Amino acid sequence: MTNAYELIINILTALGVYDMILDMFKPSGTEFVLKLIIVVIELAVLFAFVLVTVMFLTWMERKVVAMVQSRYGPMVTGPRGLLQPVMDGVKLIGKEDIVPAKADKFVFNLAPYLAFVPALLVFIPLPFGESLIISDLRVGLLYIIAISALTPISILLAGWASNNKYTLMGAMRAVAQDISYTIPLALAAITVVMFTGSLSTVDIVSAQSGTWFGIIPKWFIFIQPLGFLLFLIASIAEMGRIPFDFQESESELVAGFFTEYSGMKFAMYFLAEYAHLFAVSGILVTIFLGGWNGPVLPGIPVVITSLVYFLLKTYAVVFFAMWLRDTVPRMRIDQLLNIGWKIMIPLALLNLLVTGFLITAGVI
Amino acid sequence: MQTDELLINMGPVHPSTHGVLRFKLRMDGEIIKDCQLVLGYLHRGTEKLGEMKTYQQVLPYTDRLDYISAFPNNYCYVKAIEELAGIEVPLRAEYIRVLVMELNRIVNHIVSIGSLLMDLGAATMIMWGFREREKALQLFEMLCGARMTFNYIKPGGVREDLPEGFIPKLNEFLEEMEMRIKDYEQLINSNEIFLMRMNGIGVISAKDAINHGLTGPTLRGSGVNHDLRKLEPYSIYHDLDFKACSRPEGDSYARYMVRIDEMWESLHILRQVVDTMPEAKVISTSKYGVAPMTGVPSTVSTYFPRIFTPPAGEVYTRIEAPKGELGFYIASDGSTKPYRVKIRSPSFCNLTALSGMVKGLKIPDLIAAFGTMDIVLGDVDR
Amino acid sequence: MEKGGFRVDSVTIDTTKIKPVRKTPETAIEKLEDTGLISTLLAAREREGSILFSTIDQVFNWARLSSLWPVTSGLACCAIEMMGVAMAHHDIARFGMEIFRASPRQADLMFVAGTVTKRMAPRVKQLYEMMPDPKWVISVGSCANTGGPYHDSYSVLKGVDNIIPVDVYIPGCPPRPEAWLYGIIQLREKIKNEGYGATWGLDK
Amino acid sequence: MNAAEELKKALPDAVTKIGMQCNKPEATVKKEDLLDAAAKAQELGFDQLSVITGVDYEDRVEVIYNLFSYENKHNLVLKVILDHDNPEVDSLTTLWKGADWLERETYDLVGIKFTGHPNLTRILLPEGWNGHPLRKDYDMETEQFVTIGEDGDDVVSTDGSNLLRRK
Repeated sequence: MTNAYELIINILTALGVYDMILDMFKPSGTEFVLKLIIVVIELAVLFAFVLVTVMFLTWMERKVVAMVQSRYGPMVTGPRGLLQPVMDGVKLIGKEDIVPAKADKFVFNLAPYLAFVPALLVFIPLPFGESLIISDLRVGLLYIIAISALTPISILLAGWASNNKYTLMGAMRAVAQDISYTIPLALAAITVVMFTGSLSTVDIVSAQSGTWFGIIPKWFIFIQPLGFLLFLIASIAEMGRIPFDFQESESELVAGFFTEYSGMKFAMYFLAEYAHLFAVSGILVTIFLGGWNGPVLPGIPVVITSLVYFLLKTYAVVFFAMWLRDTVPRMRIDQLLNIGWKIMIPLALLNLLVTGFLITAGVI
Repeated sequence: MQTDELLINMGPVHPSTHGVLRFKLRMDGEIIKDCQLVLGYLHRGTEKLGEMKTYQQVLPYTDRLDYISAFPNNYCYVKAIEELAGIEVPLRAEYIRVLVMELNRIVNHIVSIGSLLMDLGAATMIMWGFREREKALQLFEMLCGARMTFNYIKPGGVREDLPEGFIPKLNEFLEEMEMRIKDYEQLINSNEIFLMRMNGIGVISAKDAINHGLTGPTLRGSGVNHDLRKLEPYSIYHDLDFKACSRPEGDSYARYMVRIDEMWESLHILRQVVDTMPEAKVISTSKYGVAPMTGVPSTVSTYFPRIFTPPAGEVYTRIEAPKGELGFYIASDGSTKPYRVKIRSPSFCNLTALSGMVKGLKIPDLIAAFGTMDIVLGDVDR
Repeated sequence: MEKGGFRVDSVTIDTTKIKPVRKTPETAIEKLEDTGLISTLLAAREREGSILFSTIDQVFNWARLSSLWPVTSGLACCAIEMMGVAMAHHDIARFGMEIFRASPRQADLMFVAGTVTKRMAPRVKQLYEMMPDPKWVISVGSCANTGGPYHDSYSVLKGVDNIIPVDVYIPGCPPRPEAWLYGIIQLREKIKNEGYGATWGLDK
Repeated sequence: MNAAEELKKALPDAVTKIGMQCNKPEATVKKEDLLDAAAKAQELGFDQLSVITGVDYEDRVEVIYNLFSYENKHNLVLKVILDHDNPEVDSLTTLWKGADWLERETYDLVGIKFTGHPNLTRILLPEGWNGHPLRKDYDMETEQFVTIGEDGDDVVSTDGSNLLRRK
């Protein structure tokens, strides 16, 4: 078993229905239809998972903020306010969809989709657990970094098409920020690739299985602490969260690049933002925190335990991001770029050099 | 590289203009080339209304000038009338006045620092601050039944004596506040990002600050150690032990730190006031007052005439309000209504310097510098 | 209804009390009416705009009342109490309302919190017009309701309902946070009983 | 010797009258000599211009400047008496930058023109507002409305039909 497709087939086989279904398609030579159906199911499950996760994340965000600020957070709608995100979603569906008179209408309507689709695509090579992966791409890490880099295009389109000065400034900031932080992000990730020799996310996770001395798990965070730190900072900048939330920066640019969006299109950005948050946290877990690795529990299928470990770790990272948001102020855009270009990139390069040297010398 | 100038209208409805101020910015990319302030979106004509109402009727309007710290407004107006009419104020009333004003100073600085941090993107401080503010407001509520617009200090004294159980509750608050200010300092003071945002932003030299007519913490942040409570001690301030806080740097961080220091000083003052408060009546019975009704303890508020006529004349009185120097000019023609009421509001005068301070900085700096000016639009536009 | 329009409260009609006059049905229409379908439909239409939408209405109304995002627009003294309501002690986040949107495009509710001066009035109106439907307005404090203490002033608008429709008025100067919460609950009640047609302007 | 007397001694021609404003020394200055008197006062150490007040006395208009010396902790009040129908006086913006807005405000609300002011426009009320509200003869009956013009600036008119919902 390497991916979710095979997992589904294995489950069907175990249930004894796979051959039956296959027989239905085989005579007419249309096995590809079956293949297609399974892939569609996979993607539907992924989509549903992302939607539910995003909803849960918005609720969690509000609860975490409330906790830090000694408040309750949403309480009235549903038990402990759990239905709040659903209500927000339904409400946003029912809102009037405003397109500003002077906006570039086609681009304005297109941009939210361009933001949302990459946020979903990032999940494709993300290993949620043992064999719980849509597709184990051989260039998985590269793919993730490339797809993440698509987001600024959507932001730029949105900022430009809205024909509003605040949105334009927000978009410009977002692009500058994304460009300068994708580099340290990639450089930090490369050090890990140097160990594994593979860009595949599955390989990276399996390289982290096992322990040293039976206690310390063989996670890359312990071999690459500096790389981890750089990746963490860069990924928070990529997510666009406080202290790096310049694309939005409410107190300066009203609502940043999506100031003019209302209703469902605004919801798209909302979804994309939280999907991105979850995806980036997942990638961080995959690369540095051992992915779905964890102690094997007897009697429970690895598929389930690994999923639980993965989600636990990811939510821990997500919680960290939310916690950070509540404690620190926002930086200034030029300070951010300064740190990106003058500190993060040289450090990442140095880290790369030292790691390469050590590997060649055979120290680690 | 030469680029086109960008004109940006910030406000009147903008999350970080603390109300309805409007900035007209001429930008070169992200750099502010020219910052013009447009005021008056909250101009309610208080001064004209002052001419149309009797002396006592004007009092509630003063609450609504600087609505975050209304007690000093009350007090300054009342002090002007008292100076004009020569009304003697009982000592206990003065103690209560100072007590509520210093409490209000703490509240004001909490709100000021909180909204500054909120503008910088850290919403936690304001939430914490409002938690303590709520406790102070409960004290105010005990005192006069109002949370923000008190109308409590009146000519000749204060409206009511301290209610039962006020002092113990106040002591509790003071103790908690001490802990909380330490919390705030821990949360903010040494935060690297906060320092990056504040240090060296919006610098104004001492000479410029005086020339611009800056007052209050905004002036003291520039190293000018002038505090009207020290320079022209009014009420009972000459009996109290406190120091005027100042910082030499003149940047946003200095102004912020002055506010934190002042909160400590206010706590110190409050302790002294509580310890040394004399027992006496709280409203004047001289000249304009009427002797208390029989059977009523002398500490209970007595009747003070609703309508009275101070002698003709002019007076200008000023006090150190939390935001700076608050002044009331009253011209009386001997009738029941003031002939002219002029308000010298600290926010208005402090704001004069802003556009010079932010030239060449960026929008986020404008917000940081503006946040440390601590203005309230009700006070600016009146 | 005049152009620009103001909202009419939806009328609640108890359908059980509507009884058609008993008369032997003759024509097809009369026979249909005899079944009570038409009168129920008419009543529902009166109440909800259309019977088809009544269930959807309830879902949407529930969603709308549960997630009222206010626009960040404080005008004067009441704005400080607005902050007070939003902060830890009173915490309107419990109603899912802590998401203060700075952009009116993403807001559902406007608190007119404070004195509306002549100079500010067109901006308040513009802000209201920028908000997407369905939208609600709560007028807070004496100044926004009627001009309040500043009624005599030369530069103050005598009530914000002169320029935009208001759903709930909260009296006070400024209203206590408890009064705000009560006003918010009143608005929630109002939204609960709103019909599809009423909020979307289909009944015109 | 208080500050007003000192000023009188320094500029005997400019100061026409000295007295007290409650407990603050007050010097009434000829309006032509205000700038000199103020400069002299600044020389004497009065470094803070606290407030500028304009008062309409129906037969005359008075402008009152409250000065304060941080160094000596002295107060000084300067007063000029102006013509009621055409009040005009020199601007003090060259001496105190803080005078800028205070003078604009006085112009806006009382209608006193400050010659030499770099940007004497209305500050609290929108440009184009009819009348100066703190004058005793201000027309309180006519309602004036504001609408948004081009570039977000205000346009004043007495017709509120495109602002108000119903008449």
